[in-house]
Amino acid sequence: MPEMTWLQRNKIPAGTALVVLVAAYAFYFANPNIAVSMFSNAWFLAVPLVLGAMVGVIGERSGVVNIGIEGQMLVGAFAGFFAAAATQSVFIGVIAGALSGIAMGAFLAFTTVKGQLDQIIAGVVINIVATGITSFYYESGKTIPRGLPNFDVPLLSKIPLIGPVFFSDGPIALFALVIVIVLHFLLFKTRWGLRTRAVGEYPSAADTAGINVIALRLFNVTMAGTLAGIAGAYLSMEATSTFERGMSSGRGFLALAILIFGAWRPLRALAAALFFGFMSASASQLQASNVVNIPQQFINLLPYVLTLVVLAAAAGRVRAPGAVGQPFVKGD
Amino acid sequence: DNSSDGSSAAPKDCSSTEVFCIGLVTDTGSVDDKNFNQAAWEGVKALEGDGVQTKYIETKDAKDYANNLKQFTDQKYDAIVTVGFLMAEATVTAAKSNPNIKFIGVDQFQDDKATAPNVTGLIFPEANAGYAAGYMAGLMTKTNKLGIVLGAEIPPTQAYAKGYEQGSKASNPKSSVAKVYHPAGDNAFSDSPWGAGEAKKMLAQGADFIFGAGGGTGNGALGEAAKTSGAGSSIFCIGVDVDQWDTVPEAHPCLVTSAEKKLTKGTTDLLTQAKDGSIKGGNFVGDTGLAPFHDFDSKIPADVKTKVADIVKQLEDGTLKVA
Amino acid sequence: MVDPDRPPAKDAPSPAPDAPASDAPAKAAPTVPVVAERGAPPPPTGLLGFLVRHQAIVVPLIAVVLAFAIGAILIRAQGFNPTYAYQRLFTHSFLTESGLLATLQKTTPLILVGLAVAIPLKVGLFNIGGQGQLMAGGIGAAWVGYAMRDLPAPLLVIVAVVVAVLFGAMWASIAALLKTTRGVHEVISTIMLNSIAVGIIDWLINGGPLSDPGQPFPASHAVPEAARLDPFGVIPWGLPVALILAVAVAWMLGRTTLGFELQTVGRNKFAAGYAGISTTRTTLIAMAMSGALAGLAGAFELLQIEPWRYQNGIAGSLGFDGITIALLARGNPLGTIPAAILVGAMRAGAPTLQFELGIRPEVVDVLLAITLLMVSLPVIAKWIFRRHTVKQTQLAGSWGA
Amino acid sequence: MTQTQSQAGETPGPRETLLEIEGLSKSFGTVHANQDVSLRVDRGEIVALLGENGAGKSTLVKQIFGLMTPDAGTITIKGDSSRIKDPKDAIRRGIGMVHQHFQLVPVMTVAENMMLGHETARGGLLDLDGARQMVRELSAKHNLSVDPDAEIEDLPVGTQQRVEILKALSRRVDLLILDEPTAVLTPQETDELLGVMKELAAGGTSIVFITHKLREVLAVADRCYVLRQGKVVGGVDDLSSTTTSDLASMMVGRDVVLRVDKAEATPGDTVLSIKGLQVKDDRGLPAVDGFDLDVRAGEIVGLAGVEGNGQRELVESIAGMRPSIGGSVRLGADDITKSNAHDTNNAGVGHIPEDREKHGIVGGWSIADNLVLNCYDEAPYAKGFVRDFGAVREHAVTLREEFDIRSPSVDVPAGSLSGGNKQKVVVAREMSARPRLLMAAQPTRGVDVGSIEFIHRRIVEARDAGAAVLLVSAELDEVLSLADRIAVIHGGKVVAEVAGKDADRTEIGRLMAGDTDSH
Ligand SMILES: Nc1ncnc2c1ncn2[C@@H]1O[C@H](COP(=O)(O)OP(=O)(O)OP(=O)(O)O)[C@@H](O)[C@H]1O
Ligand SMILES: Nc1ncnc2c1ncn2[C@@H]1O[C@H](COP(=O)(O)OP(=O)(O)OP(=O)(O)O)[C@@H](O)[C@H]1O
Ligand SMILES: [Mg+2]
Ligand SMILES: [Mg+2]
Repeated sequence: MPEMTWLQRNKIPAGTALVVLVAAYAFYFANPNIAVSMFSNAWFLAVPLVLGAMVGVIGERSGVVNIGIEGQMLVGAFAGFFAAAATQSVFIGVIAGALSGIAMGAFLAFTTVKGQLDQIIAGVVINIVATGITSFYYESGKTIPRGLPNFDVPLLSKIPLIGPVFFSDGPIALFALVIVIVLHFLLFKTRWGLRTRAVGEYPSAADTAGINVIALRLFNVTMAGTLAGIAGAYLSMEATSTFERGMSSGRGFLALAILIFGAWRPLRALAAALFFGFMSASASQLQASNVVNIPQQFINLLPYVLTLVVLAAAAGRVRAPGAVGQPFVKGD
Repeated sequence: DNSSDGSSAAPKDCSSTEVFCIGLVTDTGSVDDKNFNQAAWEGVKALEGDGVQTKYIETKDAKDYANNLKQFTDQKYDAIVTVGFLMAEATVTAAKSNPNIKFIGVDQFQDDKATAPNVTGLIFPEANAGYAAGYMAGLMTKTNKLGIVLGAEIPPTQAYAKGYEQGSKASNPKSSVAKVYHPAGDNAFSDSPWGAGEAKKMLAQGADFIFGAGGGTGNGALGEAAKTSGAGSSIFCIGVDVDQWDTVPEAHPCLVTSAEKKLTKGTTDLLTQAKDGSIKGGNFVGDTGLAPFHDFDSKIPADVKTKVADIVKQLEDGTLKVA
Repeated sequence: MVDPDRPPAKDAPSPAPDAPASDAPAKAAPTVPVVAERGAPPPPTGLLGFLVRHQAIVVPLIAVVLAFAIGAILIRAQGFNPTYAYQRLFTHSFLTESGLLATLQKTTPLILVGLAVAIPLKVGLFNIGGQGQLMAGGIGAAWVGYAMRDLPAPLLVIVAVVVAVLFGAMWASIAALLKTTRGVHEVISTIMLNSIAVGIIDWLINGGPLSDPGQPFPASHAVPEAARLDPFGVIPWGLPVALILAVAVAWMLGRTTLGFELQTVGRNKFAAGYAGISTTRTTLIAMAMSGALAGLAGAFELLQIEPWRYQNGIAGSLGFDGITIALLARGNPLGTIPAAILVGAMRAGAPTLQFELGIRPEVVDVLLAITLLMVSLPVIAKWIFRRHTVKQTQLAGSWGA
Repeated sequence: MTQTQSQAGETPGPRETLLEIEGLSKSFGTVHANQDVSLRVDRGEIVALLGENGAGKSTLVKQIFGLMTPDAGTITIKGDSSRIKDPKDAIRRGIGMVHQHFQLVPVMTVAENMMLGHETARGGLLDLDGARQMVRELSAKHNLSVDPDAEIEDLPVGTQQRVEILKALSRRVDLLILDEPTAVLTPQETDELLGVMKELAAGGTSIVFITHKLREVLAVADRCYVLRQGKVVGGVDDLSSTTTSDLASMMVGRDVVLRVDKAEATPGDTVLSIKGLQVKDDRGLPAVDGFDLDVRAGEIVGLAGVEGNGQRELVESIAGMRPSIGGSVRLGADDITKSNAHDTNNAGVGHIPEDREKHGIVGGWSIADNLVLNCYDEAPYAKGFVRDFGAVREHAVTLREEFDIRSPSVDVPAGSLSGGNKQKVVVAREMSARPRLLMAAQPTRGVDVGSIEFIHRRIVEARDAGAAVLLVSAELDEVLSLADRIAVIHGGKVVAEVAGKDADRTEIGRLMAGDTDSH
């Protein structure tokens, strides 16, 4: 069988991406101001979804379902904000957010991989605990010094449309963009990626090939927590400069949907999150501009309904990694 | 902080006449929500002191309103404040079976047919506050583009929005208002990142005044405006419900004022009446208006100040009515 | 594992017949449940034996005790007396009339939504959509409850409940249809459908066709007084219904051919296909039943609790609580009953904790999470029963299906 | 202790001892999978491990490969008797293993599977080109061709097995363990593999070879050990004077009739009639393409063919598990072309599926439930929609006895049974319904000689009782010994039909390979 080029293997996604890109630029040249603001809004909303979806990608690719992303994110936002408030350093805040993410990741990893706790239960526990403690220990009236600032990436920020949308945001947004690409590369082109996919797909094959399944899962799930923590830090320190109870607002669950929408692939999940973000941006744009006279409730349903429509139209079952949800027990 | 500030040490029997007990039941929010639950609680606490005992319960499930009220009625509290319109019916029901207790329903309009004599609804003409804010924004905008970021679409947010739109049109017919409601759901008033995103989009599309009206969601919008370059010189924001200079410090760079409904004062006033027995059933219309300009006091042109003050006065005395 | 809902074999298994002309040593191995670890001695007798045989009940009980012990440390860390706190909590929830009523009122929908998650789990489906399905049921009951207000009360109640059940089932069936016809993963579709339900209902009651213009806030019309289901003493109407349904679901899963079909698909869908069991049909049935139960919960929330109308907050977070309940019950329909009572009591007592002790009500959530953790951690059972531990099935295994 | 050891100790010629196992024991619950097992393998030797299903062969070798830890005993490899921690450790010590159940990641390519665990990278990037190159070189060297870029799940099982073997050989191995590698290979593929094994042994690699096919043992092995009920019960140090029946009786502990005794068939009416059937495979490509065949009552028709020529799709389509896109299938007077699996079963079709783990049993259900998997909703196993567990259990107890299913009771999960016993569960279920048509796909794959004898006997009995039997097997010997009539399938259609007794092994082999024109 002749080897296929990247383009041959990815005809449909690449074609879709091209069409979308052309349409986006057509929009841009028709009305640069609106186009940039809407795409920026899309990306602004997509950042936590993408980061959350990456947490899911790493976990599920390693064979561990993570429905605790919501809680991990919330704790990240909480820990980050209050650490920043206490130290008056946003930098320390982000670090604290990331560390709290690691702690939550480690909880998931050790209870499920080592303790063989059911993965969904572990996720639910994380979500309940997160809601509980972030409300319980919440303190009103704390402030942080100005949130993370936006900055322009040299050269890249000058690209029309893409520049202002992706390259003049805050550090976490930029990090999210980079991490998706890096993760895609790591997952499909490196030794870690090959092993991770093997471990999530067919752990006993990985085990017999001399890979330490347990150790790899522990490492991956724990470290993935970092991204959830950073997503939380984005919410409380980059997107806003405040912590609200329950501010993750279901984004962790949406991230889960984005992850599946994106077929467990980082770049596709990015595309899915941008799609969702853009639909939200369109909904509020329609609302604000009053061009259509239908109740806002219906306009606001746009992202949810269209996601279902797109998925139904695209058909074709995407398949979860083969071993997701199942603990690996040696000698079984 | 503890619910029973100053009184938990030696709680006295509320049924006795020597102590006046005030209870507060929050909406499904907390007393430190930087918003109306907090404002009402502060109104209660203002009465603390000799012979007054206060306590609150935070509701976690909307179906617990009646049970939470019962905790207070069982203990024969003298006055009970319930916060938020969702509790209107539970409040009236409790009032009917406890005719000796005074009930104050914040944001609860009392319909003659369905109320009880011992319930007083503390209501606010939010549209007036919105009108004043819109009027001021209309005068000050350079781009003629204004934005409102709202929580869920409910009567108070609708009223703010309507007032704001009318006020801005009145002072500046060329101005236009972009208005967005958060999609309905549990998070509609706590989704600050969404609010920030909307504000960001409006600002990018040329708006220079952002009115954040929807709890945490609105606060997110204020914070975003405060971060935008030009905040305080060409970009401004307006808070809602309470003087958000005190509750949303991160908005200081752009926060010119807040469309205020004077919840704390209204609560305190009504409780004082309840204590001295002069309270009446029906509706009590609380004050609305604009909060102080704080740091912006010196930056706002004098003519703007006078025009706005004039409008606030007209709204107060009823010569100006918001349709 | 052999299904726990199944009755134990009536007679002791007959000893293995001898293999034809085999000189193999007697292979009639003693009959024991399959044990997790190697080299287990024969099952113990006496008290230990009793405990081992009933570990499905013993382990959660011990776990709950452990969880409360951990919770006590947390409460103590907050500067409160845990013994007094627990005492107040449960005295209120079980020993006062209003508290017990509140407990049982909360238990009712929790059982139903717990079942709504547990049934699809048996088929390998993860229903995150209980919330939307419950809301659909609630709004259905609100609509009919008012629109047909002239019907005689008992009939009105029946019609409202039936419509709620149908609405819930319909809402869940959308996810099922998307799955069977278009391959859309139920986790995505149910998450999306939750948000869609919220939006549509908000429109309906917020100035839309079902809204009551007499109310100064978004709400539907209240159902007529006669149709309100007042409790018999402390027993809410819905409770016996929920209990009966839990037993019925357990019976259905364990004893009927339908239950066998559902679980066969959940355990090995390829073998199910080979045996002529349609995955499409079982998916639709399971989701429809699940939605019907959630919808029924919605109907009870509407018909038996003030304000007897649909307004925000009616649904609470019940749909998600259903996941917690189902997991606490380890997917066992009968297990949803104690799980729901525990959660209901804790929730009903939370305001008292705040009122009397000043403990923030979120402590109950944390306590609940610890309980779920303790009940589910396999190590607890292993500590207690060592080599006699019965293996648990993995609920999360359904994720990749 | 055992015959083998005492003799082996005396054999002259100081060959290096590569593997030495002493007093090894391992149990699962009450099952003693290995008890006090001792054995030895020298360098360059091929040692066969024989035993019935469940005798403990796989358990034994899993411990050598570090997949399981022994309860007692030592494993010494090249003088090192420290504990083998995990497969990684085993690999480091020069052990390679081909597992009874494939250990390949189905969604990855051959090259990716080959490099897994010992990847080479260039500048952080996986060196996939290097891996492809390695696959090509290895496959050229051992004459086992595979495409490095094919995805595993798209490959026929025989090819997957080749990948497994190449994977084991891709690392330096001193000891190669092959756990039933030939179960899914065609005779030609088997011969290729046996050739590779001899070559490797000649080059100094030691091989532990597990198989149920005694012919293969005699063909390649130097020595053999026999396990029964977890114990080494014997062995043969010089296989040259041994026959397959000797080995069979050592394994089973009694005489085994390896040849199938059957009377002349007396075919009756046509039961199954297939005309121009067309079926697609999982990827949507035509797999069955204009297939015609009649099977009459009281005869066994063997369908011989190289795996992947549409047999699976044909059987699944007849069974109602896979839709056909053209042609017709009739069962007696009924048209069952469009029937689903349930109706087909009710119409009187019994089906022993090729993949028992995937289709044949539900591991989580008890043996009793599995025995009614396709009739759970019929009387007497259900009254209306309520199941009758008494009847189900009674049925199971009877069948367990009749079909010699070895298990503690009928209430244990079927998943806990050994392969051969799982197969008996399936066979028992399908035969007990007394079907008009019995389709048996690979009915004895991975099954020990004793059980093969048993299953074959039951198939012949079913025939004699008047059933039409369609036997699909990659095992040419099985087809030749059982079938009254043989149809050769190639490219999704029947390319030749011959009477069973006239069949010529080489001729059929040639037809199976698709060589029809030169005839
Ligand atoms: N710009 C983009 N926008 C959206 N999706 C993208 C984009 N680029 C790539 N993708 C998605 O990412 C997927 C994989 O990317 P990539 O081709 O780099 O990995 P790969 O290792 O070559 O994949 P494979 O080997 O499986 O074909 C593509 O199939 C496509 O769906
Ligand atoms: N992980 C396990 N847990 C429990 N029992 C097991 C496990 N693995 C194997 N067994 C049991 O141990 C015994 C030996 O199994 P093993 O797989 O070693 O047999 P085998 O000789 O390889 O049989 P076959 O020829 O069918 O492959 C069987 O009774 C089997 O059921
Ligand atoms: Mg084996
Ligand atoms: Mg095949």
